Amino acid sequence: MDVLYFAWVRERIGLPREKVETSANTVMELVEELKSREERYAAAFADISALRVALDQELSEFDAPLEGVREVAFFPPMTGG
Amino acid sequence: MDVLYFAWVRERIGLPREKVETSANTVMELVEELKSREERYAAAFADISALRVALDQELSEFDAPLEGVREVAFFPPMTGG
Amino acid sequence: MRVEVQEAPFDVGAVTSEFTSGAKGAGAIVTFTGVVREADAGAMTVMEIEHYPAMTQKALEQIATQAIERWSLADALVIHRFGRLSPGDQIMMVATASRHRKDAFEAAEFLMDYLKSRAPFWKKEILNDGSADWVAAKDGDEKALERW
Amino acid sequence: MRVEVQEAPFDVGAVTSEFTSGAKGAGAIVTFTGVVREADAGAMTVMEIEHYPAMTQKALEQIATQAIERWSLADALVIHRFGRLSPGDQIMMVATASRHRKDAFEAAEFLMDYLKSRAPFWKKEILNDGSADWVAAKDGDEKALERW
Repeated sequence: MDVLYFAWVRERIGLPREKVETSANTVMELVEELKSREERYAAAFADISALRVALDQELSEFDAPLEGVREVAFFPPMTGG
Repeated sequence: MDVLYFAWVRERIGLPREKVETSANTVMELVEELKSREERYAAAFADISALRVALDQELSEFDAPLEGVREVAFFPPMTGG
Repeated sequence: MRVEVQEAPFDVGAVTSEFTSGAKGAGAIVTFTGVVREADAGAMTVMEIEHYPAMTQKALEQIATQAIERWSLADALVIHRFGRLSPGDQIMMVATASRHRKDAFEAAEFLMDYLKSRAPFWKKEILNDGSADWVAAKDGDEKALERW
Repeated sequence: MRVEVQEAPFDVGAVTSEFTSGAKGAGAIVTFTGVVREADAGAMTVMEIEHYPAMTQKALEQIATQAIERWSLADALVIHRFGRLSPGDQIMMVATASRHRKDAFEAAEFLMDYLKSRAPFWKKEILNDGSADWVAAKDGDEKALERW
């Protein structure tokens, strides 16, 4: 599964994307897995309410299932316009 | 005093402007004077609620005084934009 | 502030470009352009716009000044044509520039609502069959003013 | 419908002109242009805009399609830049065309509200003193969506 990071999430984790082998069933389970890896992940995901997630380029929720999903992206609230 | 007519008021009365000698104190008195002149004036001013008046190029009311006014204009509701 | 009352066409692109680059410090630019549509009933060949020359410029400047003060605009623009126009012709435009988008949108809508009912223009539609009708003011246009 | 996500500047005059003359049957054209302002705190030298390429075009097309359907627009346009911009640079624009002015205004405001909080762009302000800050989303921007 491709996992992408944008804006300060990318900066905190230190890379824009990575391949992740996971058996997580939901976004939240994936987040917990990543947080347990290293301090920089724990820091980036410390406050989930400050983050947004997209599954296969569609905005989604943290309790959404990951089945069939090929690309997960984490980022702060958007600031377009 | 210059009296101006626009749009269908001008068409009904048959001229765009004229000099009027009047001792009318208010717009309404001027309207009554004009109506008593000829049928085309009576027709143009038959329904005052369908008309607007400007005194010296400022929108005004039919009960406004005419003292000091040099130009009175009658026209239907505006349709700009 | 720029207010133009003219018979000639205007170049909406050039005006927008100049207005946008001239509005220093603004973060938000809104433009509205009005285009002559076919009449609702029947095919229109010509729209004739009459106005009250001595009053028009003054009325538009008052409206634009009100908008600038009320929304602290960086700039505002109004162009309105008169004379004979055809369907598809651009009849008028307004532009507003402000720090934030809400002000620019509100000020542009305010200008449009006032232009519709307070600027001394009158439209006449001349149809293909030769008949001609003065466009009637809409109740909604007068009501639109109440929110400001 | 036209949706462009690009690093290069766009010509707001040329885009407005083309959009306006291309919107057949429309009586009302509204454009909004966003310009990079100085940061509220301190002097900004550069604004960096990051985006999510695989998602951006898709998200903008969805938003524009929604606007077209909901307000029966004759046409809609969205241009949004990414990369390094300076104060005074034009960052994005939307345009809407409809029969009546109310729809064109509402649809343009809807597009802006959605772009602010639903299109995958992130802004970073780099100040004169070398410090850099990601622009925080405003509560008001999220609230603005509730009216639609």
